[in-house]
Amino acid sequence: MQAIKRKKQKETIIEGFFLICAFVAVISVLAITVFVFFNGLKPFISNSYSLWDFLTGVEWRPGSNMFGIFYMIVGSIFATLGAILIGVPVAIFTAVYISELAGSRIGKMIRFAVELLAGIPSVLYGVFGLGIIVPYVLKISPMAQGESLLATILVLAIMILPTVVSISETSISAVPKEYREGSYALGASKIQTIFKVVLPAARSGIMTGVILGIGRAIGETMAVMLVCGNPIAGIPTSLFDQIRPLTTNIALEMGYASGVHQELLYSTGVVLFIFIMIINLAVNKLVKAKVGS
Amino acid sequence: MSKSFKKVLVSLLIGATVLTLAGCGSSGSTTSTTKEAISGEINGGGSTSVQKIIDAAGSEFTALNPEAKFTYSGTGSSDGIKGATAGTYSFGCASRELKTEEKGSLTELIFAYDGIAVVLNPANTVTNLTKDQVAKIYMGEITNWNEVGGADAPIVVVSREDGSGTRDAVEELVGFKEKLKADATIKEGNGNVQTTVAGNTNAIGYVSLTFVDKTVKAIDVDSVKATVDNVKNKTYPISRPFLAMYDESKVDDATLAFLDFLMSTEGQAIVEEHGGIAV
Amino acid sequence: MDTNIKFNTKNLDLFYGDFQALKSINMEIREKEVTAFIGPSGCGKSTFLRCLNRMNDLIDSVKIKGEIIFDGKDINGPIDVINLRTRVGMVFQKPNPFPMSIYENIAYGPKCQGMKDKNQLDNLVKESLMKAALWDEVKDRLNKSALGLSGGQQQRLCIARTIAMNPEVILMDEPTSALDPIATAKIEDLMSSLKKDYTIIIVTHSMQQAGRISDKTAFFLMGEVIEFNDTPIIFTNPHDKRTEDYITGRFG
Amino acid sequence: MGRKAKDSLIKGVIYLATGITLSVLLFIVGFIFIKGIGLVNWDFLTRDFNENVVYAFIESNDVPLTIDEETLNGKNPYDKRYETHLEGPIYVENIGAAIAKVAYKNHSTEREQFVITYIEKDSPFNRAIDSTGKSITIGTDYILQSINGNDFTSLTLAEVAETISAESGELKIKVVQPGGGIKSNIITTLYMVLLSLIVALPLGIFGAIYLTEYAKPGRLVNMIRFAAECLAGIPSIIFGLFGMAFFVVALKFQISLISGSLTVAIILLPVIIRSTEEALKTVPMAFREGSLALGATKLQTIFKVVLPCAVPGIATAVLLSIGRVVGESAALLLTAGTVAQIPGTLFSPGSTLTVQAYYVAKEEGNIELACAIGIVIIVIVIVLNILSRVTSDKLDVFNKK
Repeated sequence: MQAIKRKKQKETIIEGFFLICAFVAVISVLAITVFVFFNGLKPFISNSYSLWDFLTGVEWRPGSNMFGIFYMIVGSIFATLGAILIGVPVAIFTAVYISELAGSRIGKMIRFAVELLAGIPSVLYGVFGLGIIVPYVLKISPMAQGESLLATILVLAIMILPTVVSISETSISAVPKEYREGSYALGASKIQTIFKVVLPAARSGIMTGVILGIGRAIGETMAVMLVCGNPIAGIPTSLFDQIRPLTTNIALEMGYASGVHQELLYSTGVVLFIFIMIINLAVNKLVKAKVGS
Repeated sequence: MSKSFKKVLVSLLIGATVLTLAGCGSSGSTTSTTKEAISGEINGGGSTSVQKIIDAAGSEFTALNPEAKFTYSGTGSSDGIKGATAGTYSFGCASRELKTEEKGSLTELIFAYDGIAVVLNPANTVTNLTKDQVAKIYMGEITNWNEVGGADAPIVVVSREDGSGTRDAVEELVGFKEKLKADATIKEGNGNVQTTVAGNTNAIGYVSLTFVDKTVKAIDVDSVKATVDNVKNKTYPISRPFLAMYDESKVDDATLAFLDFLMSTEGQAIVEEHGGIAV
Repeated sequence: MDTNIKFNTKNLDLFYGDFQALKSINMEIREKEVTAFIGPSGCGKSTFLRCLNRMNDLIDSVKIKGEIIFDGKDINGPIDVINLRTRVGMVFQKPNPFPMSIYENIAYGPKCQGMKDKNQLDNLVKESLMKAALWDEVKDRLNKSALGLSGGQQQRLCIARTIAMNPEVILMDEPTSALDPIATAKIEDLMSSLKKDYTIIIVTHSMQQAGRISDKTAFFLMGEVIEFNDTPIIFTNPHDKRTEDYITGRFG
Repeated sequence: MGRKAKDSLIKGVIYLATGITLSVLLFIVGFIFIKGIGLVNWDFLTRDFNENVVYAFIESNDVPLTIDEETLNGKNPYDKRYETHLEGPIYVENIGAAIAKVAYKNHSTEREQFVITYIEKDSPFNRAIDSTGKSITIGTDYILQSINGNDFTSLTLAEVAETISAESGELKIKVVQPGGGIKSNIITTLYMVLLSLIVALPLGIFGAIYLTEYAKPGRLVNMIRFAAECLAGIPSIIFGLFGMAFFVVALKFQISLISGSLTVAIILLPVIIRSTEEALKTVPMAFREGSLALGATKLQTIFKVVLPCAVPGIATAVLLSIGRVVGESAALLLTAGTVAQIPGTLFSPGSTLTVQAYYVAKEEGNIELACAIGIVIIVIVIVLNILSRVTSDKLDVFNKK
């Protein structure tokens, strides 16, 4: 009896240990959230700067106490949207090719190439952007300016490719063989099988890939900083306008900002944070809703 | 866990711990000053404009005092000031005067003067601009090169991030304080401004004189050539001091020794050698 | 009963890489009859069944020689495989409904062939479910997920979605081996009622099942057809000794 | 449009998309290799980034030249990327070494310098010490700048040889160890990968085990999963802020290796939890039931059956994490600093390859050097890819397809 009791005890201790490990993720999120929200909301609570001016202002001039980030929010949204519109379809179709159409040897090669693309640090995308994309945009831009929303979209689209491809591909190839056989047996073609059975069945994995892709696009800082122009005002009205996404605003000035200026950079972080929360919630609900019916 | 899986994980752990122990083998960063050998880790940081001079002075200092370790991170003047006050840097550097609220308990010393060159792309035909023209360009009142004797092309204005000392000095001296035009491109650091101007025929930017090389063209301001001599004899209108600063209560002897070396004749020779103007 | 021949196989050989799974199969399968394939596992009965709707194409190391004439054309030749599969439906050993609603599962096949009209689909779904004797059990939860059904219900759903294609032939690869006796009985009654409209070819392990529902039976051994005859003859006085040994359970 | 036409159109789009992904990869890697390959050579990998100036004290004594003039000229340690040979070499007896005059040119500076091309076995250089008496190494391709205070800058090679020969007794020579390499960055990067994996891997794997094996579906599990997902979405610059404020300032770890690796460990958590969970989910329930049915405890089932099956997923997790650490820059910029040195202790700063590439591209505008560093990074990533693929195949014992 004694041995069994001790074994039982050992099990619960280790289960507790596992719980703590899982909980570390929660603790770190809470710590970061509290830290960012606390510092981010301080200026508005002690109303040394009005939240309304902060969220709707279109000029960022710390020197003359003007802190408007509306034009940055618009910039971030346009850049991420553009990157998703270009990057996600290309990524999902590539994932379909790798797991469904490619022979096992070619599939393996492309999978390796995509994992390589995932390994390339975002800084090198920035350097590539600076070296190739910016001069190219310079040529075709009416503003004779390489740094632009278009350059940012292209860099971000390339960057989210590997994330979306590798995660989507894993979940597509995890769809059971029986579904494909069932579909073929009913006289469906290969393409119909892929788009009517396999992709819907792999939806949750693909959706995860898209979430991470969006997260990476909205959160990218270093690569974007080299190609976006970082103007101090101006809502982008054309692809060739410059933008200052929320992330670069933080990275550019966090090192040296102090006092209200630093706190309002934390507030920029809060806005970014809320974006991510919204995206995660929206997509979680989407994934649960589809599977349930 | 199956045997082979456990083996991999265990070997990963052992390998890692051995490496980290080796990592922190050598002594921690204790600072001690015996009469002849100065030792300890000096981690400076701040303005990117001073990087060339400070790095050269640092390597000469460590040559003379092999026990001392010297590093400098170029993160911008205001960061240097913040780091010096918070003590995350042994000493901070700034390429502009300190604002009153930044002074706090910092002791400052000017170790050099530096001209700020207005740089254009070598392909640009313009060779001279008045201070007023530069101000109008940066405020967005002049937008085409043909208004200042150049080709018919839009002017692409490149400026520095808000914490840059160089930007603060230029805005002050040229006279467009806080009136920079909205769609100016902001680049972080002298090098970054330089590559942008080098890469765009219609761009105009400003960098520390110590950074000017063959990739960009420094133009005359108010028809005065941007040279070290013209800055020394004060005819060149845009120049500013290089400040080093530290907090009395937090500074260590090794840093003080380095700053004394910087102000010594040998230190000032290094300043001259790297395009700065000795004090 | 000389109804015309549905499948006429002529010295068919099949190789997985260099292992020969089927050796010179010659067989004529008649229309509107239930033909059963029996034999020990690995004897090639399932492999042969899968040849009839070209499902073996999915395995890349397969090489096939010989002819299978279906409706006057050799299906091993260059034919429209998709069209063949719409006319030769298949039900698998493990029920494999799609992770969709019951309605969508059945409407899937016709939709792939371009049927779009809503009420035409509704009627087809209802009709197929009634033919598969599943309508009463699911008629009020058609948009619930098919994965929620029991094993037997799922298999009947698979039969229903095959019927929805209005095939000429229904292939069944050990359809009841994963089901309990009650569900098995339901499937067997269903098959005898389906016999009126469809040619059924079933692979089974259970000789009682073959005896009960099939008109003709083929005994496979080591990739060859040892004997192919009316079911009563096979089970009462088989000509070949090996068939007799297998039937009386002496080996296999 | 008929089904066949629709199918071939979609198939065309699929091939096009794959083509775009592949051509983008080739274009980026091609750009980096073409721009950077010129700067990559053995020196690039084995030298520190910054030049290291030191005053060497040696006893001058005449050492006869043991090799003939012919081979002496052949000894050419020049760094082909930056140095072109001007004069010499001339053998100087009282220091037992040969010196040549060389023109040095990189993307921003140009200068002439005197380089040691050959050192005799018993040359005093092999017994050089610094001002505190510690012995120091002086090798070929080191640069001589002055002797006993007289500087060489504007002299010809012959004049330099004369000045040195004129001196005797104890010589104080200013020697520069050449820089321009990334040895320190490579080592810092490997430290960062190992340190962050030690922290994040166990936490991530055990966390994922809890989520899939133990946790009953409900609010707690959703909260943990949502937290992990949020972590994945948080931009690394915010991790940098948190790391700076918490590890650097609050815990007084200073801007250092330990602050950087702990910050990155938090970034890795969601990647590891996500991939491991995904892998654990693909392990069929039948395996667990089989093991439990044989009387194994839940723990034995997990470690003996479930985890080995999930190894490919965990290998992906390790792969993605390493890729993320090697690629991380924003978070490390604020926590580990931009100083190009091998961190002496856990608490000294050091810049990883990526931070150095960013600094070089941003601050010096030197795209070629950034690409050269990029090549080294890509090679490391490829090696890591192959390594983890091999380990996952070898350990993929259970679910051989």
